[in-house]
Amino acid sequence: MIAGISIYEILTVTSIIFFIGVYGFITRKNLISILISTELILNASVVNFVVINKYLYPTLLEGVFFSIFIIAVAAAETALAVAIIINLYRQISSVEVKETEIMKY
Amino acid sequence: MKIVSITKTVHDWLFSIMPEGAASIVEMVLIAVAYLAFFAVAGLYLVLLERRVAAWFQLRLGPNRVGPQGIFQTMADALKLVSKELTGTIKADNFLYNLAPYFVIVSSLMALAVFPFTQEFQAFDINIGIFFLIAISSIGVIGILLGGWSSNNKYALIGAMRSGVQTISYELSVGLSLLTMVLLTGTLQLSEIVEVQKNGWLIVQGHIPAIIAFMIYMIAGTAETNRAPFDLVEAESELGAGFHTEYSGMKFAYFFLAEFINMFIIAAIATTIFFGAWLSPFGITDSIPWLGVFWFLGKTLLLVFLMMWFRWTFPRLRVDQLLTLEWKYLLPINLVNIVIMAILVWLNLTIKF
Amino acid sequence: MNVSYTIAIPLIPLAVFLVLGIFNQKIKPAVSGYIGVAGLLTSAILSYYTAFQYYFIHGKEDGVFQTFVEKTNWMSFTETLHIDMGVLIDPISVMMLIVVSTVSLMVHIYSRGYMKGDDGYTKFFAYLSLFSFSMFGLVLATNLFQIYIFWELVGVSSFLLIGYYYTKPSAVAAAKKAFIVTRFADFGFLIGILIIGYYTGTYDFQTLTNPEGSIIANWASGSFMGLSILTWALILIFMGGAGKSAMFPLHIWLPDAMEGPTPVSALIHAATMVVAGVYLVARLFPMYYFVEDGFALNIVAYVGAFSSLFAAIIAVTQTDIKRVLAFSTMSQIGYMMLALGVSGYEGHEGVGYMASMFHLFTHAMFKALLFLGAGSVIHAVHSNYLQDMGGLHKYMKITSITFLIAALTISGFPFTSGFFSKDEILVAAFEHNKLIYGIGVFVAGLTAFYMFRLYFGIFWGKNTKYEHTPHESPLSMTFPLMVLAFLSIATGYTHFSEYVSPDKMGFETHLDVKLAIVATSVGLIGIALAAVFYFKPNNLSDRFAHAFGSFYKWTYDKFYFDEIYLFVTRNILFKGVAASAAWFDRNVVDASMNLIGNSTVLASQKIKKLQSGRFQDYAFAFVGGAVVLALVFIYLWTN
Amino acid sequence: MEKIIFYILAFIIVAFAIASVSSRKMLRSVIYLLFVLVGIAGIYFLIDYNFLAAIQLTVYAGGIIVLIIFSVLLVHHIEMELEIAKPIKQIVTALLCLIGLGVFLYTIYNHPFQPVENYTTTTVNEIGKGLLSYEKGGFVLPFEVISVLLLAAMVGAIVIAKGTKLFDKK
Repeated sequence: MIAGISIYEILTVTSIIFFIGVYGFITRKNLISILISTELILNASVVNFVVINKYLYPTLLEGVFFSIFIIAVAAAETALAVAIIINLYRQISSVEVKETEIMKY
Repeated sequence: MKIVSITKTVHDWLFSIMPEGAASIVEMVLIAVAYLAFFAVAGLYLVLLERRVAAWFQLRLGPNRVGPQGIFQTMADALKLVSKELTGTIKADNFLYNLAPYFVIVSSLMALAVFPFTQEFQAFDINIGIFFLIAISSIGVIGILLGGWSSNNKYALIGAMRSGVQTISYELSVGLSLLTMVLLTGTLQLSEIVEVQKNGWLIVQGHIPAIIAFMIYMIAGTAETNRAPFDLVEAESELGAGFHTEYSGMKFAYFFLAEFINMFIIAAIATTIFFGAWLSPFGITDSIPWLGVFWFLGKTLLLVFLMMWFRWTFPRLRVDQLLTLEWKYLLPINLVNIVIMAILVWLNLTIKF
Repeated sequence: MNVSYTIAIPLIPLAVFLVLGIFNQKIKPAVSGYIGVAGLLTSAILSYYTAFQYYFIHGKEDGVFQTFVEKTNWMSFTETLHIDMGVLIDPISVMMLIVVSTVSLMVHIYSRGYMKGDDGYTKFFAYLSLFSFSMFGLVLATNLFQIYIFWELVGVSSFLLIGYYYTKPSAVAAAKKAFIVTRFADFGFLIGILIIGYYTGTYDFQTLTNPEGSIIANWASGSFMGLSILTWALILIFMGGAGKSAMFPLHIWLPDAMEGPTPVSALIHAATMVVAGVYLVARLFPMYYFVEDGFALNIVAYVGAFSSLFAAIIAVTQTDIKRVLAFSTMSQIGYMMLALGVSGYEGHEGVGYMASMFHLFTHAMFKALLFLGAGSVIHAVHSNYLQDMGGLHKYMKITSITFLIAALTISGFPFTSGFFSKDEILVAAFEHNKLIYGIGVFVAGLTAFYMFRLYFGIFWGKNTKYEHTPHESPLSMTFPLMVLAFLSIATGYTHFSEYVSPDKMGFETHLDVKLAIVATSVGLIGIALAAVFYFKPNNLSDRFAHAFGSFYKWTYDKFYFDEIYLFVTRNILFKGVAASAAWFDRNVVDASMNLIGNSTVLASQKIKKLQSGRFQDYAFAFVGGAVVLALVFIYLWTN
Repeated sequence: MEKIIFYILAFIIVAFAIASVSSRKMLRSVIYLLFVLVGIAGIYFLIDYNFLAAIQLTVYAGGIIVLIIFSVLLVHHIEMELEIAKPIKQIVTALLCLIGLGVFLYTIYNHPFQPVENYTTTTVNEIGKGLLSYEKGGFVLPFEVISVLLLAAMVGAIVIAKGTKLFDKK
């Protein structure tokens, strides 16, 4: 609970981050940048979990657990994504999205 | 009660002469200045200490001309570094290049803030103290990686990569060995950990597993500060000066100071967790609380000396040996050790006075 | 009497099968032989123990043999209709346990010598164990569904063993033939089971075969084409039994099944599996007897009698010794069916039932002996054909003598077991149906004739020159021969009727001297004829064959039954029905499917440009769609 | 006081988030992301979830960011500039995101949240007990599932990153 700050302000901030992430996800052309945008989206949702838990149901801890799980999943996801990116770089010497469309055929 | 009362007096005095907001800001600034000052002075004198110890190990004198016993030597060096031109490289990413040293310094400073130098003499007694320390210490490596990459120099880049690998690997051991001790305390808060140690320092309470954890901690801690025998990051014979090859003047000094402060931090954590922080042995000076500072610094410097001793004793490892040591030896031992410690605590086999 | 331990009798061979099957490549052949024999030995000892306990100690209460059941519910459909798994111990199942375990044990021991040096030695023992497991399970089944499961398992193991030499095309064809024909018969069996389940609401043998029970009392409920539904069901079940037991129209697989290794023929196609049909009818005997005054039972009798005669005639002309034995088996099983068909239910009336079981029991011993003896001969000569043999008596004394004992037994020579069991069958037939009796006596004579034709042809007759001098088989092969020869004679002296009877009370039997003399003299005439034709080398038999001309040819070619089946399947089923169905399938069904498929492909080619492969485009579309949907819903909710 | 800190943090977060998705230098964009994450950790500190804040710092700042920096170090050269999408696409996407943001904010501000006044501090003890409790409301099963997931991800990452060398050895 932050003195003088209502839940609306925090949710506004997280919504903004979320859409910045979406914007980055769609417009960026590089796999690593897309990964970064994904992290932004994830973080926005994590903060929502935590804030709603704190402001509305302070006696429960579900929001905290969920954010811990999300962070863990994000870590796993990043590790895998980085592994894939590095492997991809070995194969085609590039991490640009436009080089990775072969699978569509 | 002298130091304690000083902090309290200052606090009361500040809040009495100005409005609350301004007072707290001023207080923050004061504390920051104090810690910065400590940072600078401690860093400089640790450098001096290192040089004297090295000389001692090598049977020579070391700096002894500037001031009595050379105590102004490093001050003079610092002055010289400040006055030097800040060179850079063309085609470097200047923003990141300039940002890198601050990462290192800020993370060291944040870590310093949580130590209980003596009773109630602690800037930030957070309830997850140890975890906070681990979290903060994992940020410093970003500065090194950034510095290495943005210098646009391949030796620097290799040094940075090595540093990244090494720090990430050894962070695990540091964290796990501290976790082993947390099993004994049942709390993460540093002040409470010190409280628990009034029944005996944790290294005594936990006896065998605690000693194993301490040994692992010291090895991993040395590696985390990138000091010999784990100084692959700046292995002079291979990489020039490693990740800070391209830095000059004060920015170089930041890295340099941060390295020594990091060493101090590692030693201070060990003091806090294993050796009872400011507690005197057998409580001989309990009646004079401000002597806690003396005990804390004394123990810490002893451990710092131990790390310097490492440096001048062991030869440097190869990268693969470094990783083998961590992943094939320290980590498994550590995991087993945690289980042993858990059993020990569960069966109440700890030693308490 | 606690019978739960009998569950181990089938489970031990199963364990052996799993061990040998899983570690097929890891186990040394010698070891696998020992494992197989040891497993079967354990089962056999348990079987004998069970038999001893049942017949002599705990089985009888108030003069009636009790039925002991140990079962667990496996699948429930309704309150009453559920499928159990368990063991059922009553006189015939215990008798079958003895038969199966004895013959199987002998065959296991025999196989250790016979299969020596074969590549698939371990595999062979694994299959044998699988078969033993299935057969024990079949024998101990508590309900129709359980018996059906093991029935099919037996079929599978038979298939595997017939096709054991799978590199030989004829063996593969024979395996497939056996499987398909019996499967076809089992189709009838399954329908029969389902009818029974539907109309009686139970599969349980005890409920079904209780003569005072509601099922037998109310058999008349519902009728179809002039017969009651239960009769149809029983006829269909008999169809399954006839398929497994190679009765007349479904017999064509059995001669070909001789492509399997000889021990397999002895075990499966002579002693155990092929009598499963008899066992099935005997198991449901009260139903057969009481439902519609035994209409289904008459079918059993006539099918049995005809098969018996038919097979005996064919057997006379065959030259492959294993085929002779195969047709002989068919003939003898027909005999058992015949005996069941003429049986009554109560007291001495049930002599046919008893005789059938008795003959099953003795036949298993001597037919296994005949097959194993034939295997021993084949082992020595490396040929199946009578013309390659002759004069073997001086090389293989033990085989010759045991074979002679078996031949005498099957011919009903006095004081052998075959004499007693056959006599009981003829007694039962004489009391009920003179026509069948006549067929029985004639078949007895024929049996004696072709058996001694075989015996003289192999061991006496012409002195054939052999490339390698034949020699007696090793002890592992002759030992089972001797044991079985002993049993062939000894089993005749059991007081069988006191233990096995349809009403489970037991009764006294006495030798009917008049009928015995008739049967024996017919048999002796057959033997004498065979001696005249075949004991010394001469051309009498060829002249006779010539005299019969086309009839001989017909018989030699088994009355062209295989060809008839082939004609029916190939010309009528394949060309007539299947070809037109295939045309319809290709040109109407497939074509419409192709049309749908092709139009989909065409459409997809048009719209696949949307599939850019750039996931960011998809994300864009997704977010855009979500936002638009959200706007729409907000608009809807706020108004 | 806290209000001011929150606004500063919010400003940092939003500004660096925008910088992160618009910077044309790879590593800078990662560093901006780091600042966003640290800012979010700051928010956690503010609402007194210290443990979460430390997790955020350890896992995100110390783990994920370092990993990403590592991959950048491996696949990216300092002189490279990132390609960006066509301006028309940027504008359309930006518009779309603004509309989406409008929808979000509209929904949020129309929902009557009922905050509960509280100043409780969540201790590590409570979190640990909740995570490992197998009673009603306990989270031990998801906890186990997550650990299995992490193991699987670790193995998968190693196998993928090791590449073809694993299979080249005959």
